[in-house]
Parts: sequence; structure tokens; C-alpha cells
Amino acid sequence: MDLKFSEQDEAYRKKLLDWLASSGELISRTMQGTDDSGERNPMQAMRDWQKHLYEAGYVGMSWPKIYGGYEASLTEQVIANEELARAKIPPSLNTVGLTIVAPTMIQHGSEEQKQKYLKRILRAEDIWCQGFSEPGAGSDLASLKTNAVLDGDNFVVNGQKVWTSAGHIADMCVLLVRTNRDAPKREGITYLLADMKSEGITIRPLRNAGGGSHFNEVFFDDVKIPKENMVGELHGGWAIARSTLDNERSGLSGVVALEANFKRLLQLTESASIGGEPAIEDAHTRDQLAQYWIEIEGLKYLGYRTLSEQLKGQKPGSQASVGKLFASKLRQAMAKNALEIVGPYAALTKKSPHVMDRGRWVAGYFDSLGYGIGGGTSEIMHNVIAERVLELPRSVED
Amino acid sequence: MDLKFSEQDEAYRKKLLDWLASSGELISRTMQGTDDSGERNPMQAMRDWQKHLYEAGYVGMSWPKIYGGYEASLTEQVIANEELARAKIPPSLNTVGLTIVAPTMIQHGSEEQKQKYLKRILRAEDIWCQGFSEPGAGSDLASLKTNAVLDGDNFVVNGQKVWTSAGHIADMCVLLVRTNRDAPKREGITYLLADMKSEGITIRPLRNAGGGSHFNEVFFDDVKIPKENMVGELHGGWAIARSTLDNERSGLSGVVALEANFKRLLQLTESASIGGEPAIEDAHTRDQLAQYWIEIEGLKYLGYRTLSEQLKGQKPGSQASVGKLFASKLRQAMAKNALEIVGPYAALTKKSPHVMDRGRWVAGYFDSLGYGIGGGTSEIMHNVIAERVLELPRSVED
Amino acid sequence: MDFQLSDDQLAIQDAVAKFFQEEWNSDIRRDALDDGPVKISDEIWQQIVEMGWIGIAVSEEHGGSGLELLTAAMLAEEGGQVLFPSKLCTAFTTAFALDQCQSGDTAALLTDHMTGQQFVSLAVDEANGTFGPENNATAATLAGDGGTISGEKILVPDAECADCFLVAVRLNDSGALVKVAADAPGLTITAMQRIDGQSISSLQLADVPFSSDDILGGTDDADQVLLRTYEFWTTLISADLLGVTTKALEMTNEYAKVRQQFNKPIGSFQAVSHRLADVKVAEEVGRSLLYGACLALQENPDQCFPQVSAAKAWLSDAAAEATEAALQLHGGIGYTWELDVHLLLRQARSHAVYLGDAAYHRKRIGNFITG
Amino acid sequence: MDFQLSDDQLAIQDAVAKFFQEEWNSDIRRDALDDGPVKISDEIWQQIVEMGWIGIAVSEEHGGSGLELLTAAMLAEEGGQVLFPSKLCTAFTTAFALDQCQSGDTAALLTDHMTGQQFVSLAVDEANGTFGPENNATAATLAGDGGTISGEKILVPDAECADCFLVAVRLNDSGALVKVAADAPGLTITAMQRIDGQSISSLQLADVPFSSDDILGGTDDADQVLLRTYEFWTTLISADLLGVTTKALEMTNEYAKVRQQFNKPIGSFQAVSHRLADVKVAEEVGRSLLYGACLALQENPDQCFPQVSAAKAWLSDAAAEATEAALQLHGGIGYTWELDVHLLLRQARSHAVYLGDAAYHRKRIGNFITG
Repeated sequence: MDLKFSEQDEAYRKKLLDWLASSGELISRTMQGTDDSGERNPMQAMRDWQKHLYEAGYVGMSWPKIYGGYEASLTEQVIANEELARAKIPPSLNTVGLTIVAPTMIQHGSEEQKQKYLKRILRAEDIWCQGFSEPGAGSDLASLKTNAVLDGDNFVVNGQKVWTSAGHIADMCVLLVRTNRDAPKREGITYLLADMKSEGITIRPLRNAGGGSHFNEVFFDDVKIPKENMVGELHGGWAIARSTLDNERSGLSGVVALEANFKRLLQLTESASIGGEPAIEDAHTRDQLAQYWIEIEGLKYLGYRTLSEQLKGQKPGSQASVGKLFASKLRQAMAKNALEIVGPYAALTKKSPHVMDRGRWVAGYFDSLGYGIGGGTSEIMHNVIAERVLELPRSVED
Repeated sequence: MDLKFSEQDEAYRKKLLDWLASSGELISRTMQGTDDSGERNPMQAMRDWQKHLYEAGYVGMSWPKIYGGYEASLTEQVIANEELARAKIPPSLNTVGLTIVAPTMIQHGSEEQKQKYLKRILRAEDIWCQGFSEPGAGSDLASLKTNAVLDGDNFVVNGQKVWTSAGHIADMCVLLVRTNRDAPKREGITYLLADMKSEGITIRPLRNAGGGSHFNEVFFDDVKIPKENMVGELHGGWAIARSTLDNERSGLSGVVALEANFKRLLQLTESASIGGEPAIEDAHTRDQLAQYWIEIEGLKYLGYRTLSEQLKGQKPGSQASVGKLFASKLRQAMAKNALEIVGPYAALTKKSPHVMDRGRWVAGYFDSLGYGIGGGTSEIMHNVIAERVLELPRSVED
Repeated sequence: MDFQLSDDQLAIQDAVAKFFQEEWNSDIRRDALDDGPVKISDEIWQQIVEMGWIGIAVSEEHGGSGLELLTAAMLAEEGGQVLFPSKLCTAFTTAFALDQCQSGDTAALLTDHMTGQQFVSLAVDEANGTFGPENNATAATLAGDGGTISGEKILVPDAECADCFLVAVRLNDSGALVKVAADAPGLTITAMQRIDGQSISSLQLADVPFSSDDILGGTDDADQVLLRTYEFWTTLISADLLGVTTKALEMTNEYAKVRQQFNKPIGSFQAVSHRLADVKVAEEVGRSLLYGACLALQENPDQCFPQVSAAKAWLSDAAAEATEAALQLHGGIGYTWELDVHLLLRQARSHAVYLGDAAYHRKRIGNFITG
Repeated sequence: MDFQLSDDQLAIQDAVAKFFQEEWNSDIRRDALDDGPVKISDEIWQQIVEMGWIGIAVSEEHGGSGLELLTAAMLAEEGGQVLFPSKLCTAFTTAFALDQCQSGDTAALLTDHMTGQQFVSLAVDEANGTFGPENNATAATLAGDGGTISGEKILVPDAECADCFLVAVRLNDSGALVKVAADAPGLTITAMQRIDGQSISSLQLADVPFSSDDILGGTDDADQVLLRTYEFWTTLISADLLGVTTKALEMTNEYAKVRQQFNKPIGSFQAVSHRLADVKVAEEVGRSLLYGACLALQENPDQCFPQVSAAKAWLSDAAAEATEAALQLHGGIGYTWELDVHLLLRQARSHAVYLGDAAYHRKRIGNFITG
């Protein structure tokens, strides 16, 4: 057992850091949201940045070369993952495309689909969104009702999707639709690729509890989707979606984010006071900080264990659910603890006099609450661990 | 809203305290377990004590006079409850008789049964035990299998009961048996009264996790129980048992016990040290103590609310389940916290050198774990609150 | 002994609930998150004044209804349930403070306050990073018949509509409450912004003049009046938190009965129902503690702080738990702007750290216990 | 990088599990609760010696197998799973201490210890109400070639079968480990009694003589050796706690699959399955932290304390949670003497407060974080 990187690995890391240092101008342009002529155009700036990242070899690292990937080693992926997260580069526009659509397409798509879409995903030429959840189908995703009827060469789609992040800026959408209402619910679902500019699609932004607007509702009214945009078999969409849901990330980038959170929290305890004393001297606060340090350390080593299994070619187990459940609890605990430390100023908005750290702590608290819901609620994560890891009998009926 | 007692109430309290003061000799004899001739006979001493308590008017306070009760006011009951708990008098031998059998009999028994048994319960002439749970029927009590067949004037009973506290010293037993295997499970149960000296009854003590032996297993092998010992109708036992389970105590005596626990815990923090400092100076310990104080205070006022409702003639709601769940969590939290305070010495038995307070804290910890199981597990209490108080749909099938 | 609401109180509770149902709508609170602090329309406030709410717990000798303090807390709880702004708590608190004072001027001010002629707010907290009136450092200097005040007060409620403030100051080494008009020279009012959109401000006082008549009830027992006022205020905010808890539980409980997933109402899954049962326990214990605090305030006002702190500590935690459970158990829809869940959560979190958070109040109890 | 057990380690793990399965029975632990401290039969211990376990992580130059410290921890974990007494941890720990020392005498003692000729225990803790070797106050005075030790050591493991002890003392203002024979004059061994029935004693030392040869590895880096030894010991006890956690989860998980109530296996109720899922999370995190601690010990022995404390703090809590969940979810049967649940609980609670409880280890980490 060791956590040492080889000389070759360290050379790779150095190359990456050099490249990052030389990319400063583009990074700041992206952060400011201006295009190469200096005009304000955040979307174009983000696309430019991702293309730059891709061309340097840091997007599609694990993908086959024939589809534009790099087939990098897992150790290289670990290094890139950690360093890029640590460097606080602009976030990717195209998370859905990179982490959900592409792996699905590589595994289940037709050769035409792969050729048509994969490189465009890598270069952020197509931004993707996800049309899975519906108002009546959240945790029970398989009960979805958006309907598609095959009419000649097209599916005609009617229904409504919800919680569609990036729906308002996306070019394409992966869509689960019901194609057979008479079959058991998991056997009548088909997986489609929709062009978001199709006639009949209406997008309505949904404001969230914290006041931001990251999600959308997407309405489909007689939307035509060509037959060749079906992934896999007719009625065979559930298994495909399920394999995508399982294909979660190792979570090491989450650890880096938590480490950054922890560092900021530690700084807060140095500047804030509790009962007139510096917060960092408060015994309860110290105990909590120690606990978070322990938990982040645990999550990091858990991530290493998962990666090591992947290195040996083992399929990652359901450790991803363990990691997700644990990380979202930890994130919430840290966010709540920050409010305790901020004390009398904990409920002020970023615009208020006397607010601490420009309202970061309240905003972080609202964000943290979303982590227990999005991408599978903590209740569902508990079910997954109970059923798939502990092999207990199901607590919900299919 | 007030918590004042009237002058009359205070006079009642004074009378009780005077009586307690004058009962010192009998109390110490009971604690020592000797009978009136000075011979060691703990059982007889306990019976004598309860009879003394009854004759003074402090047993059967709420019962109808015609069955030997006193029909005391509820305020008097509160006073007696608090003062007797505070005085740390010997515990009652006959908890099952007084709190389960008698209320059931008063509500559902025949006149003959009432005349025959009630006064003997009050005077501790009959000690009762409860034969409800079975190895296969714990939380799901209604699935019990102990079988009874009516043969002439007798039921013939075969089967096994478990967790029977006081089974080894009891004279009588309230027993749930299955009299119809073909009916739905709650409609084939009958409520019987069994003489523990009947032929075919075998009692085996069960040792508990803490090393003590309070429970028993009771085996029934062709035990004959006369037909007149049936309470209520044939196959009608479930509703009777259920009404008994609902008839829980107000919990104020539990509050007095928790207050005593709290006082001892506070004393512990004065004598123990954490990290070289007096535990009472430890910020975390102070915070925990404050929390327990709050929770005991809350439980006390909750008890007052319940009692006030009873004073107005309202039937106590399911607040008893709220109180039980809360009290057992609190008891466990306090017991665990004590182990934290005792620190390095927390795992020593009462016989060990360096043990603190003669092992009280470890013993209390083991006891506290039993409170979340006995008399309905915390899981079942959650179900009861969800179903009966919040009126949520059932989470378990009947 | 009787530890229940009286029939009169139950009748008042019903009437209050009905009034809120007819006159108030939580959408006002949602809109206020974008458009500045929430305002109660003059029409509604006028009705509240006319119904005599403000003086409900004020002594009859000072023109109030002389009901138990619990009655005011009950109104605050009903307000919390419907997300009515806590201006009501502010009004009760200043009425209470003025009721405690003996001097003639305060009686007139109290009458104005109860009849809606003037609205009196109060300024206690300071930007010293901690809670409680004990840490008050705003200095008043008195010379002859007048003096000046300098300092800063923060988290002052309802300053927009206040005609004057009771300002907690240090005067001759003791605490005092001094009346300061909203338009006093040297007083600058700056809006703060709280996540629940309620009106909250800071007052900068730069040599603000006052006359000795503005000192409430002399300086003799001013520390006690101030402390009692703070305890009462804290109890009202605790009552508001209880209302928020109750409402969050009720909303979620109703949702759990109707929302279907996996062909069942989600309330039939123990992950949902047991969590709601825990919230129910927290609510029942919180209600009991609130009653205990009201009774202690009423019967033993100068030694009531352990009971008041118990209620505030518990309900600060309970409201946070209840509203977080509401958000989580509603799932995605609970995380949207449209639902009231986040409004309840915002109020819970705001009031949890108002007038002392749970840790502060447990510290007070810790000091009491270890005496 | 590789953060997994190697194939060799997996093979050793299998062999160890098989040995325990054939040779050990938890009933021995139950009986020991009534009849005094649990004893490993000479026959079993002899086999352990012959399999070379004691020296498994001892350097090859000192006659050991030179495997990773993790391998020893793995054996401790397997021991925890089957409730094998922690004498194994004691043996590993003294072997580790002796391996770290340079002097010729200790090499001979180490050989004796590994070959079963002598059993060496160690005495660190004192009755000062706190944890850690830093608070060691037992004084040794040295005059010429010898000296004496006076003081009391408590919670000394396996004293019944020890031929000698490594005693942590203060010597010339620095820490030192001194070898003291079990039959040394002035040494009194008193049995203590722990709730898990394991052998634990106090040593009263009244002017116990020693020669300078008995001081391990000189006095130069003795503080470091002592501290490293304590870290290693703590890690082994953490591994034992992980084994207890794993076993408690496994037992309860199996029971939840077969125990029927309300016509279903109780594992299909979320009150049961979600609690078990939480225990699973705690176990996975605990295992990860244990590996981290082993690696830190191996690669950075003088700065490994944060990782060691992380593992001990987490696993102390995790084992308590897992065993309490086991007791609660087994229901009544879990509260009986016959089932192993209480044996696991007793070991969890004993080891949770052995070599520093969770609060102590979090304090160490707090000091590390805040520099």
C-alpha cells in the first residue's frame, strides 16, 4: 500500500501546472465572461475555455481515442482531477454532456451517434441537459409519464420535465420517454436525444429556495424527434439510464472542494468570535473542526480505495453511494456549523451591513441543502446502500 | 395557567410527608429484605410494604371505591406520584398487576373477576406477570402463536412466552393466546388469567446483556385454565390488550427519576476530570448538561400538560408515546455522556480498583439501552406517533 | 394547578387564526425577498390596533387588557404559523417595557403605542459578535437635565415604521432604556437585510441628545426592566419559532399523505414518517417549554431566565430541524421559490440567531446549573 | 499509487480468518465475564507463535517478517471480528517497541517475545484521569548503573501472563521505557476488571530496582519511541474496533434478512435498513481511515498522529454506534446474555475509552489543525 506517484506521474503533474500557469489570461477572461474581442459573452467564453482545456488533454481523458479521447492512465486522471479542482478553474458548462451523455453514448450509442456528438461534447460545441425527472416522477423516476409515439420516421413527444439544469442554455437534451403504457413501468421507457431548438419545446426557469435560477421546467408539445435519435432499443431506455446513474464519479474532486470549504471555515474561526472569545478558542468549535477534518480525511482515503480498485480493473461498487451520502451530510454539517460561528450575523444577506464574508455562509447553507436532494435524495442513497451493498430486501416496490 | 397547589393540596402533601417520616422503620426493613420477625425474606418484606402503602391511601388512588380504590383527585395523584418518587421508597413488586391487569379488569373484567382479584392486587397478595410477547411475536405482537383450545370447562394452553418480568415470583399471569388460527391475526386472540402454580408451567430465567436476570421465558405444556378466567369475549382479546397498551402512565414519575439522574451526573462532573481539568469546567460537558436540563424541563411540562387534560376529563392522547420515546432517548444520551465524563475508567466493573462511583455509570448505560426496547421499541413508538398522532398511512401491514 | 390554555385563550387563538387567514398571505413575504423589507399594510395594522392586540398583556392600570403574558406569546405563535412579520413581537415587547416603568411620560407613550398613534421599537444588540443586553456598551452621558448617546445598535426591528426607539445604554455604570425619536439629530438609520426579508436596521448614534425625562422609569431598576424586557422578547421570538415549527410539520405532513412515489404515499415510508415523528416530538417538547417560560416570566420575572433560555435554545434547534426536514422531505419541489418551505426556513434561521442562539442560551443555563 | 490490500495480504487475511474460525469461540468471552479475565489457551498461543504472527511487522534484521504495519492491523481487525482477546495487540505493540530500539539486550528480549519464550507487556497509563503518554508522571531515578521506579500504572494489559513489562517512566526529564520483570521486588500486580472480561491490571511500583541495561534503546530518542509505540498500539486497537464494527453490522444484517415481523423481514423496514446503511457508511469510512493511519505510521512515524487520532476517534464512535444499533435492531433477543451482541458492545465500549477516547483524539487533531 502506498500513495506515492512515480517520476513519470510527477512529470505529468508539472506539465499540467505549467500549462495552467500559461493559461492565466484565458482563465481570467472566462471568469469575467468576455469573448476574445473583449465583448461580454459569458457563454462563448465558457465554450472557449472548455475547448482550450480539451485541446491540452484534460477533457475526455478516459475516453477512447477514436472518439476524440485520450485514454489517459487512471493515475493521470487522479492528478488532473486534483490539480484542476485545486486551481479553481472555471466550472464546466457541459457537466451533463461529459459525465452522463458521453459515457452512455460510448456504451450504448450507435456508431453514427458517437461520430456525430462525442467530439462536439468534448469541445463544448453542444451543451447538453438532462430530461429525466418529472413533477410526478422524482425518486420514483421509472414512473415517468412524458409520452412518445412513433409516427413514421419521428417520435412525437408530449409531456413535461423538471429540474433541468442548464436547460435554458443547452443545445441538446437526453430524454427519457414512455413509449409503452401497458408494459410494467420499467419496460416501456425509451432513451432519446432531443435538439433543444425543436419546435414545441418551451423552457421555463425555476427559481430555487436560495433565490438562484439553475433549474428549468421543459414542456414538450408535439415535439418531433427523428427515429435515429433513439439510443439503444425501443422500450429499452430504463437499463441504459440506470447504467448512467451508476456511472458516478470517484468523488475525489468532491474531496478537494470539501478541503477548500474546510480551509475557509478554519479562516472564519480565526476572524469570528463566540461569546466574546475568538471562535478558534471555543472548545466546541475546535471539536467540530477536528471532526470535519477526520471526515474529509476519511472521504479522501475512501476515494483512493475506490480508485485503486478501478486501477486493478474492478468495476467500482456502490461505494459511490456511500461517498455521496456521506459527503452531502458532511457538507450540510459544515454549512450549519459556519452559521453557528457567524452567530448574530448568520442571517444577513450579502448586501447587508455587518454581513460576514459577503454572505458566503448563508449562500453555502442554502447550497448545502440542495446536495441532499439533487442527483438522488439521501433517502434514496440509503435505499441504494441497503439494497445493493447490504443486500437487504427492498423497502419500496418497483 | 398556573402550577400552584391549593391549601388543601398542600395539606395533603404534608400528611403524606408525615406518613413517610413515620414509615422509616418499615422502609428500611423492606430495603434490607427482612420480614417482621427479622428473618431474611425480601418477598414478604415487599408485600408488607405495599400493603402498608395501600392502607395509607397511596395505592389504587384513581380506582373506584367499590373495588378498594380511593377515587383521589388527580392533583392528589400528582402530589403522591412526585413525593413518593422523590422519597426513593422501595419499588413496587406488582407493577404489572397495578398498571396493566387492574385497569384492564376494571374496564373489561366480569364482576366476579373484579371481586376476586382487584383487592388482592392492591394489597400485593397476588403478584402478576405479563405473558404477551413470544420469541416470534415481539413488535408484531398480534402474530403470537401460543395456542389455547377450549375443552369442556377449561382452556388447554400450549406454547411459549418470553420477556416475562417477575415471572419467577408471580402468582398470576395475564396471558394472550390464539384461539382461532383461521381468523385474521387480530381476531383470533383471547385474553386469559393464568394461575402460575398450574401444572404444566415451566419458568426459565433469562439473563440480560448487563448480567442481571429480570426476565423469564415461560413454557406452557397442556396447561388448564378455567373458562371463567377469560376476560371479555372469546377471540376478543386483542382489543382488550390494545386498550391496556394505550393506558400508559403520565410519565411524571419518570421525570423525577430523570431529575435524580441529572443530579448525580452533575455531581460526577464535580468529581471527575477531563483532560486534567474538572469536568464541570469542560465547555462541551456544560453544554450537554444544559441540554439535559432543558429536556427534563420539557418532559416535566409535557407531563403537566397531559395531566391538565386528564383533569379536564379528556382522555390522554398519544402523548404517552411522545414522552416514552423522548425519555428513553434522553436517558440513553445521559448514560452515554456519563461514560464520556468517566473517560479512562468508563469500562471498569463495580468490583474493579479505580472504578468510579462503584460502577454506577456502566450499569446505568446497560439499563438505558433496555429502555429503547422494553414496553415497545423506539421504532414502534415512532410508528405509533406517525400513525396515531400524525395520522400518516401505516408503514407496516397488519 | 392547570397547565393548559384556558377556554378564553382558545377562543382568542381561534379569532386570531381566522383574522390571519382572511387578511394575510405568505406571498407578501416572498415578494419582500426581492423588494426590500416586508411591510404590513396600514389597514391591517390599524385593525390589529383596534382589536386591542398590542396591549393584550399590558396591565389594566396602564390601559391594557391585563391578560397573561402567555396570551401574547400565543399570538406570536399564530403569527409564526402564517409568516406574519414579527413586528407584532416588537410591539408587544415595547408595550411590556413601557408597562414596567413608573414615570408619567412612559404612560402616555404606552397609550400612544397601544392606540397606534406612535410605533415604538427598541434597540439592544450591538456589533460585538455576541448576544445579550449584558454586553451593551453604548454610552450615555448625563449632565444636568440632559445628555447624549453615542454608539451603534444593530438588528433593530421595524425601524422603517418606528416613531421612536427605546435604546439600551450604559448610564452611570448601570443599564438604562432611553427614548430616542426616529428623527433625533445625530441618529442615522441604515437598513440591514435579513434572509427572511423582515425589517431590520442598524442605528448609528452620534451624540444623540436626550432629556432626563426620556430615561424610562428612572435609573433605579433599569437593569431589571431591560433584562425582563429582553426575556419577554426572547419568549415571543421563541413562540414565533414554535409557530414556524408547527407550520413546517403540518405542511410536510399533509404533503406526505398525498405525494405518491413507488405507488404509495411517501408518508408510508419510515424514512419519512419517523423523521416527522421526531419533529412532532420536538414540537410537543417545544410547546411545553414555551408554556413553562411564559409561566416563569409571569410569576417570577426576575428569575425566569433558565426557563426562557430553555425555550429559546430548544425552539431555535427545533425550528431549524423542522424546516430542514420540510425541505428535504418535499424533495425537489421543496427547494423551489414558489413553495413556502424556504420562507419558513428563512424565518427559522433568522430567529434562531436572534436574541441569542441555542449555544448562547445553553451557556446561560450551564451557568445557572453549576451556580 | 495503490491503496488496497495486496494479494499477499488478502491471502494472510484468509488464513487468519480460517484459523480463528477453527480455534476460537466467543463463548470463552461470555464465560470469562463471570470467571475472571479471559485466557487464551497455551495451545492456541503456541500455534500463533509458531505461525510467526508476533513478528509479522518486525524488521527482518531483528528476526521478523518485515511486512507492513498494516498487516499487523489486519490481524488485529480479524481478531476484533471474532472477539479474540487483544493480547495479540499487546504482543504486536511490545514487538514494535523492541524493534525500534538499538541495544543488544532488547534484541534478545524481542527474540524471546517472538518465539514465545517470554511474554512482554507494557505499562503506560496512569490514574490521573486523562490519556496519553505525555502525562506520564511515574518517576525513575538513576544513580550509576541502576535506579528505582515508583508510581502506579493502570489498565496494563495481559499482566497475568507477562514475564516482564516495558514501563513508561520519566527519567532525567525525558520519557523512557524501562524493562521490569513481573517478579521484581517492590512490584505488586492487582487485577482490574473490565466490562469485556479482558485481562487488565494495575501495577504498583514501590522503589522497584532496575539496571541501566533495562532502559530500552538508551534515553536519547526514548520519547519518540514511546510515542511511536503508543501510536502503533492505538492503531491496533482501532483495527480491533473496526473488526467489532464489521462483525456487529454483519450479525445484524443477517438477522434483518431472516427475522420476520408484520409478515416481512425486518430489513425491509427503513427504520432498520437505513440505520444499517449508516453503520455501513461508518464502517467504510473507518476502514479508509485505518488504512490511512497505517500508511502514515509506516511512512512518517514521527508525524503520524493526526491520521492515527482520526482513525481512533472515528472508530471509537463507529464501534459504539454499530454495536448499539445491533442491540436495538435485534430487539429483546439482542439484550440477552446468550447472544454475542453484548460481547461486541462490551469490547466496543472498553476499547472506545482505551488509549484515548474520541474526544481526546479530536483534541489532538484540533491542536494539529490550528497549529
